[in-house]
Amino acid sequence: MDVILFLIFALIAVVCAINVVVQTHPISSALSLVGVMGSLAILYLLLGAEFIAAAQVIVYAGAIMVLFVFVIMLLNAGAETKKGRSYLIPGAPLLVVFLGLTAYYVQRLFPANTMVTFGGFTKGGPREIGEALFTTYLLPFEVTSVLILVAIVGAIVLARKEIE
Amino acid sequence: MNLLLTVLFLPLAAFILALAIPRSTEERASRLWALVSSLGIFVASLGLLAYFNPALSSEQFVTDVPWIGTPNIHFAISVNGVSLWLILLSTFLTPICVLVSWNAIKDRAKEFYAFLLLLEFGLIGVFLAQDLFLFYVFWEVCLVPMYFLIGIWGHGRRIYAAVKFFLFTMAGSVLMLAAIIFIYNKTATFSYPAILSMLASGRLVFPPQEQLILFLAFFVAFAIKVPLFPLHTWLPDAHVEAPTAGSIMLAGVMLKMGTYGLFHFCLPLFPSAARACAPWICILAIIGIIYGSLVALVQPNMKKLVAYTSVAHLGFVVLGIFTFTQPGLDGAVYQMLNHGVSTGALFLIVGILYERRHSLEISDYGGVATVAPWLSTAFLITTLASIGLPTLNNFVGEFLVLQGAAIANFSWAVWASLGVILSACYMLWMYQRVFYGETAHEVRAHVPDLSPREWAAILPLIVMMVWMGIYSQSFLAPVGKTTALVLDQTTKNVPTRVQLPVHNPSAEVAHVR
Amino acid sequence: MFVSPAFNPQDALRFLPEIILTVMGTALMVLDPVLHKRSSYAFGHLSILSLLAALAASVYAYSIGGPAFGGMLVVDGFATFFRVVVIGVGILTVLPSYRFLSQQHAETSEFHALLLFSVAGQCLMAASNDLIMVFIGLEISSIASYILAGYLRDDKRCNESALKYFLLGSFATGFFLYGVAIIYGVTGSVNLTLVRASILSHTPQTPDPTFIAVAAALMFVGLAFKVSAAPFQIWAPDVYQGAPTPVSAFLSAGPKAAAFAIFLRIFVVAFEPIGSRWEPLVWACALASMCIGNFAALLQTNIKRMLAYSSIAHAGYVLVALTARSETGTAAAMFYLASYACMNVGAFCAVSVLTGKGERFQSIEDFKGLGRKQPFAAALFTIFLLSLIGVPLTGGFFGKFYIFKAALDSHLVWLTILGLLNSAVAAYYYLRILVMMYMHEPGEAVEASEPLAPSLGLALLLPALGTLILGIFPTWVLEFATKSATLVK
Amino acid sequence: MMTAVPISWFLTLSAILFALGVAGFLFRRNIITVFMSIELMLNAVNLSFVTFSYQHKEVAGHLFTFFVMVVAAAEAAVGLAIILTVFKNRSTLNIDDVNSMKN
Amino acid sequence: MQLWLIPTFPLAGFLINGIFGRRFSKSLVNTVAIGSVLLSFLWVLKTVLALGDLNTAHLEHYFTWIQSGVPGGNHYINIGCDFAIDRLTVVMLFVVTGIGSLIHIYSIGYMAHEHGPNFGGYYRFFAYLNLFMFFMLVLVLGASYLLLFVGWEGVGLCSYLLIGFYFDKKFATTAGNKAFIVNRIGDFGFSLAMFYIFINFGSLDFDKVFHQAASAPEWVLTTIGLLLMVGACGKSAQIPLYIWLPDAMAGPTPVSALIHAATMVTAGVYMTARSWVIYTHAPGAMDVIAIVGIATAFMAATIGLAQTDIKKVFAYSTVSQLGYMFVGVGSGAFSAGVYHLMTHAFFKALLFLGAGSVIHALSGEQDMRNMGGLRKKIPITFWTMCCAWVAISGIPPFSGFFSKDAILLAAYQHSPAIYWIGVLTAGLTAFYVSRAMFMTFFGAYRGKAHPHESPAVMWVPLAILAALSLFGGMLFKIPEFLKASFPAEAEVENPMLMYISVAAGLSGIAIAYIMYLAKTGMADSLARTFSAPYRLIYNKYFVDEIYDATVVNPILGGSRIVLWKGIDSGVIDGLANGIASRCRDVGGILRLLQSGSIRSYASWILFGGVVLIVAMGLFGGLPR
Repeated sequence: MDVILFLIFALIAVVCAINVVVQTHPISSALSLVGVMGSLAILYLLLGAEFIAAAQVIVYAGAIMVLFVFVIMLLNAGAETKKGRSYLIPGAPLLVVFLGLTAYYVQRLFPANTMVTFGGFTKGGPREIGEALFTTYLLPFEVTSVLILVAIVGAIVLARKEIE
Repeated sequence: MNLLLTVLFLPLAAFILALAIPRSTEERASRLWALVSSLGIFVASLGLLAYFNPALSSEQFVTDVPWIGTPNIHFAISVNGVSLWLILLSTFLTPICVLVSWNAIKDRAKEFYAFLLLLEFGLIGVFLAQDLFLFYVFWEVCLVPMYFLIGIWGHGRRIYAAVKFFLFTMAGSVLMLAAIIFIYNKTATFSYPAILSMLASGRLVFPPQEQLILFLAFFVAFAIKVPLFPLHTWLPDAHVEAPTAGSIMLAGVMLKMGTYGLFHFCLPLFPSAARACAPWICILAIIGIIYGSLVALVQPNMKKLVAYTSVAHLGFVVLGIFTFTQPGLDGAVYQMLNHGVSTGALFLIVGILYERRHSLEISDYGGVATVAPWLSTAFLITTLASIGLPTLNNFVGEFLVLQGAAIANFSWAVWASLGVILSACYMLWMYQRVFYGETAHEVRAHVPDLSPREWAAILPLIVMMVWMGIYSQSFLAPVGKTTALVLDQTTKNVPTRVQLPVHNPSAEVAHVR
Repeated sequence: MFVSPAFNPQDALRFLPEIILTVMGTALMVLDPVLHKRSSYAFGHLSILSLLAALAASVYAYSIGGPAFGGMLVVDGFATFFRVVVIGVGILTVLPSYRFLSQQHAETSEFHALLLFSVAGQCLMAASNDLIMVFIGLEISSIASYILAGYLRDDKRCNESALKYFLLGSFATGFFLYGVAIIYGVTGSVNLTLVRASILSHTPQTPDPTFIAVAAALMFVGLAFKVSAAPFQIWAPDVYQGAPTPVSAFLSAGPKAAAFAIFLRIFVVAFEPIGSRWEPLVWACALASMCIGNFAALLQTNIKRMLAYSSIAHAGYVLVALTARSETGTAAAMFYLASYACMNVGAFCAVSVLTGKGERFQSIEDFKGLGRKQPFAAALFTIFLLSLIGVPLTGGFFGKFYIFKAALDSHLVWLTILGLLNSAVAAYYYLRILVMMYMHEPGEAVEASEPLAPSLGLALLLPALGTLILGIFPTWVLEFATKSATLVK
Repeated sequence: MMTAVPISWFLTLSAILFALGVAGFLFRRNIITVFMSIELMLNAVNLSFVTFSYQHKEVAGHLFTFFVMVVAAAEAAVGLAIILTVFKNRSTLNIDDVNSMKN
Repeated sequence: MQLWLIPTFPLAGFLINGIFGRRFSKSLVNTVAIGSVLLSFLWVLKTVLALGDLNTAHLEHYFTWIQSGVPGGNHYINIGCDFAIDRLTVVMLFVVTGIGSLIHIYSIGYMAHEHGPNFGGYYRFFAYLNLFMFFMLVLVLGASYLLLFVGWEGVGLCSYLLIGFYFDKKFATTAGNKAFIVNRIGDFGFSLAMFYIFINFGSLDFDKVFHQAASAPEWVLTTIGLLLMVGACGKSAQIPLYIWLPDAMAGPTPVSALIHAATMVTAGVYMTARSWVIYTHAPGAMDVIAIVGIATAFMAATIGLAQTDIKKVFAYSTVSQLGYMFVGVGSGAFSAGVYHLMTHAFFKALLFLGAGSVIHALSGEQDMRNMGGLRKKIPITFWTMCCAWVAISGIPPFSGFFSKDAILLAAYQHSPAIYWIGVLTAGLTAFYVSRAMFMTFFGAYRGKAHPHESPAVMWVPLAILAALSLFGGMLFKIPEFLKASFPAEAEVENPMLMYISVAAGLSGIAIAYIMYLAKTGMADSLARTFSAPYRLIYNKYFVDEIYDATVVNPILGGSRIVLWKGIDSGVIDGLANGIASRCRDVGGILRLLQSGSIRSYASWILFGGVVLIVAMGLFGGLPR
């Protein structure tokens, strides 16, 4: 059951991710990315990360991707033109090596006896997360606000109208 | 008030004050200040001479102030019988440099004289430093003012020459820095006397291979500075392009940084490596003597010619040092001083000629003796000193060096003596072409005889040439003590023997008891 | 007030510099509508004041040092050292930006606010002992830096610089994060002390060092990117060239110092047990950085670009200290970064003397005759350049000396020799600037240059003094660095 | 335990997604798509974090994921603003056109 | 005894004239110059008279000149400024100061018209002459090899200065250079000899060296002797280093007389005689000296046969006569060598001064083909020169006869071959001197200038020298005087040998008479008949050309093309610049990484990352 669930959504995620890469039109990529994120949210649930799954859908697939789509629309970005050189030749072999290595390490270091079952971990709910956030992770949490502030200021500075 | 510190820091103070001279009064005020202050420094350094005890071989006026805690660096300075003279040489030549630049330097005079004083500071520091780190500091400090002196006030290809000068020296000195650090890591001190006493007591031993590498690191830095064949090519360029004062200081004192380093550091620190390498170094020195002379022979440019003669003369110094004999070392030291005086004078007069005729090409001259007899006479005396005529200074040095070489290996003396023949060839040939012959119109029109200021610059040098040539005792007495000490160290500090295989000097090192 | 078990009031005091900077940054923007009409310099003054306050707070925090927020932060000598350095860099960035911003007619309040935030992020990095804090601090600093790099939004080069910095920075951060994830996966912790303990433990759970090594490699990508070490240096020339000059100054020193701080913490604390694995790698990166930086700089004509390459090379020198894997090495890296901050920021400030409106004059040729027209600026620039070359009596020399001493201590003979030879190569391109300034007649740029503004003069003088003090009387700083090099493990 | 999924599968998926993100960065020319590829990489990392969190049976990984999301959001805001300014100045979104500074 | 005063007088003269001479009148210059030399002559006289028989050397120490090391230590060098006087020195002192004084006086007349293109030629000339006297006296008085070397080099310097006296003339300065440099080559040997002496004997003082020399191994002494001989060859113009002396005639004639005939060039002989202890224990070296001497004597004499420049004839004659002296010392007849040294000083100085008088009379003409018949026009010169003529030709009882005979006698004992060549040379000598006399003073006048007799200041010294040439040999029996100084020489009387050499001289004169006075066309037709040998000797065996082609030009060209342009600029600088430009090339390649494209940058980052992962993960680190 879990295996089937995993396989389905993993497949969706991978296919969508491939689509992100192969589509020439940014809007298609954006929508595929949303697909990836959605599938990941399901997998998060499988891993017992309820809160993160929700945040994934709301923050990531929702807010952030909307922003992307919005900008794509705003700039009226079309399909990209095929000019300049392709980085397939240096990039692809490197990627294959990278992937191969990572997969090899994963297989070697995480033997099949560690299994994930749905419900095997249940502490990923909002309550536990919240508790952690306001105790152990208080400082990062507070500091994150600065990060957001910076982002806001930055967006304002950069997107402001021309200087008179 | 510590006399040594005074001598060392007076130039720095003078440098700072020179910088403070207001721009409006620039030229006159700054050159006057430079003259007054450099004369003052000279007088102060004479005090050093007065209070120096020539009967002692040890370092004198020892001043040791902790400078940096970790690593343990001290501001340790002192004087020995050799550095004493080199300091005096620096302080003696600086006022002369000021005098010779009097009218030649109009542009940015303030900076010029300031750099000259800074250079003096660095040079004195190099000869005084008794802390390896401090030595390196002064070593590099000298580089900067000279770089500017060449680069700003030099002639046509000055920039190339200045950069070449800087990079050649830098490339060598970084190796020395590495070696210094290595020694520190081994001994936990930069104090040179402390290291020497460790060596003497056997608490510190450089194993053969290590000693050889360290020696080479020091040696390359010094050899570039000397400059020893085949690392000499920066020198002709630097000399040709440098302003007169720069050439005088460069040839007169800066080159001695290298030979002093060889003498004062390389020998006592790495005696067995030095001895093992000595034959090769002597061969290089002899090649330098002959090679420098031969190349000087065919130079069409006066300064370049004199520069190549420096290669040859410094070859004698290096040869003398690596003979490991008392006369050789004495002669080498004496030759350092001689070269400072006589080559300084050569550059001075070439500079005077340049100031008049605006050319350094030998072919642009001819018949100067007719219009400027005293100038010619002065140059003749200098020339004769430079080719080692007895009764003038170089003879004494060359004699001792060659005698030392002959003791060490007679064939060295044979080959090196060839340089003495060649020196006559190139110097007299140049003298003939510049001063003799029909007087060209341009020369007649533009080359007056010496002015009183120029006399003031050149007369002390000539007096020194004669004095040093006739009564060498007044100079050699303190030198002998120090050289004897160094010689002693090179025989005593040899717990392990470095042996070089005959065929390949850099290959493996055998350890032989 | 909500009191968590991980919090006590003293933690807040240890966190004071960041608080001050954040609050003041926010205040600047709040004050913008009020102050903007009167004097745009007011923001500069304010930001300097807040930086000074933060400086004081850092010193104070050191006096009550210790871990804070449950080990998230560690306020020790090391952290304080880097806090002081990055705040110092901040001050030295504010000074030249007075004139720069008015010259370019740019807004001042946001600039200073972003600068303060960025410095706050760097302070956080310096003090953090937990990969979460490292990450967040890094991001605060980076995001603010991205914006600062593109601050002149109408300037094409500026945009490009910001875009490159941003995209590549995020890309590299991705690798870093992946590394963090793996660390978390194999050790179950992101606290550096715990990571180290886990690696050192001898239980069945002891992670496979190979996997730690892979994580270290991935994190190395992100960190090396930030410190612009080879082979991840490639963004630096473009970004430094395009960014506004004071920002270039800031980027080349502040984030770099902070990134090195965490670099050191991570590699010397957490990954120290597998040091023999990463040492050759850092060795190679150090050498590559020195070589790439120095050799590529030889041919540059744009001075900012050249300084960028030089900063790559200097990152290489610091990596040499890291390679030494010793406390001396750490101290040497600290000292070097302090003197590097002085001389490099100073050099960029000197560049901004000349660039003019729209940053027109950036060529090395433009410095022709500066020594004649602006002797003071040229003299100070000379000090920076000599320090960058590594001439004694400057901080640069002593730093280099100390680094190579540490390297030789650890028997890195070849690295030392190659590094020193590299510094001889480097002398060439620094000398070229000296040649231009002193050995040529003034050109168009110098003739057009304005007299030195007092703030800019100060911006040159302070780092020059710093460079000289570090070169002549390094004892105090050195002793502090040596004392602080013992990191919490 | 037929239904259980080996943890390495999740990690492999994460690696694949990360690699695809990198591939997107390398092979796409549109700046926005490139940016999205970065988001893909972050997502991949997040999956790893959550997976490891499961393995360790604790929430630290979740927290990290949470912060990554926040950062991603902030980056998105700033990044898109930067892209906007680039577009305003150059009227192009082709990443290869943004190469006025080189060598 | 204040020996130091002897050289100091001329030195003072040099300094006074050299520094202030420009403002002096000519008479003041004369007073200073000649006064100083005369004072020194008088002081020599006083000293000699005061010192008595001088069977042992009288030594004076003034100050330490060079000192290295500690007394008794290894390689302790202590060179004092010591003067010593013994009988040999006395002879030299008298020759130097006596003839020096005469020539100084003569120069007043000869240089009277000197104003020339050069600044203050007059006072400069006298200053140089005085300086020469100083160095020559140091050479003679010095009590160690090094001090001798001081004078040795110093006289070389003065020779250089005086040869190049007319320094606007290129040939003159070139000749000066040549003299100095060739002398330097000789000094090369001399200095090596000194080093070798020091190594073996630990000192350079004559007394110490000679004290030990007798017990030294022969090969050491032979080496030293040969090296010293190289020095002597340079100074005394022996094969192969004689080439400078003929060129040295570019100087004013009094210089030729003083330096290049009477005093300086004989320094080699003096030095060899001084080192007799070494040589007597190194017979091999002696043989070499004798052979070199006789070869030089003969070769120079043949060259002298064909020269037309009057001074050149006498110059080659000098070379030849110096060869004789070498034969003398090389045969172990040191006193004979010194004897000939003295008589040669008389008659050769006279010949030169006479030639100078001729040249003076003809306003500078030196080519004998433009002379002739001058015996009527300048009779005093003619008659005084006749005295030298008979002296050099070895006609008894004039001075040359005694010394030459003594040498030939010794040579015969040493090796009859040398004797026979010596006799032949004597004939040649008589021939070419006669030839010069006939061409100059007999026949019809062939020149254009109007000859006039020289003033009294010139002919009075001529007359004195003439007297010395005639009777000096009889008056000053040097071998007797020096008997104590040198090892006992076998007293051999062989009248036959004497007759042969006298006959050779007479026949030389006779042949010259036939060829140049009786049958005037004969010389030319002989030259045509034997054109190849004639050209060979006329062109001095092409020795200068050979040296140029084999030594000078290869060195110059090699230095310029191979060393300077090749090694210095090409290899070393090329290497340095090559490294620099390779660095720049590397920089250029590295720059290419910076394509400006974000995606390429990302590729590099990926590349770096993958390499790192591979390296760290797979291999556990790079090899150290």
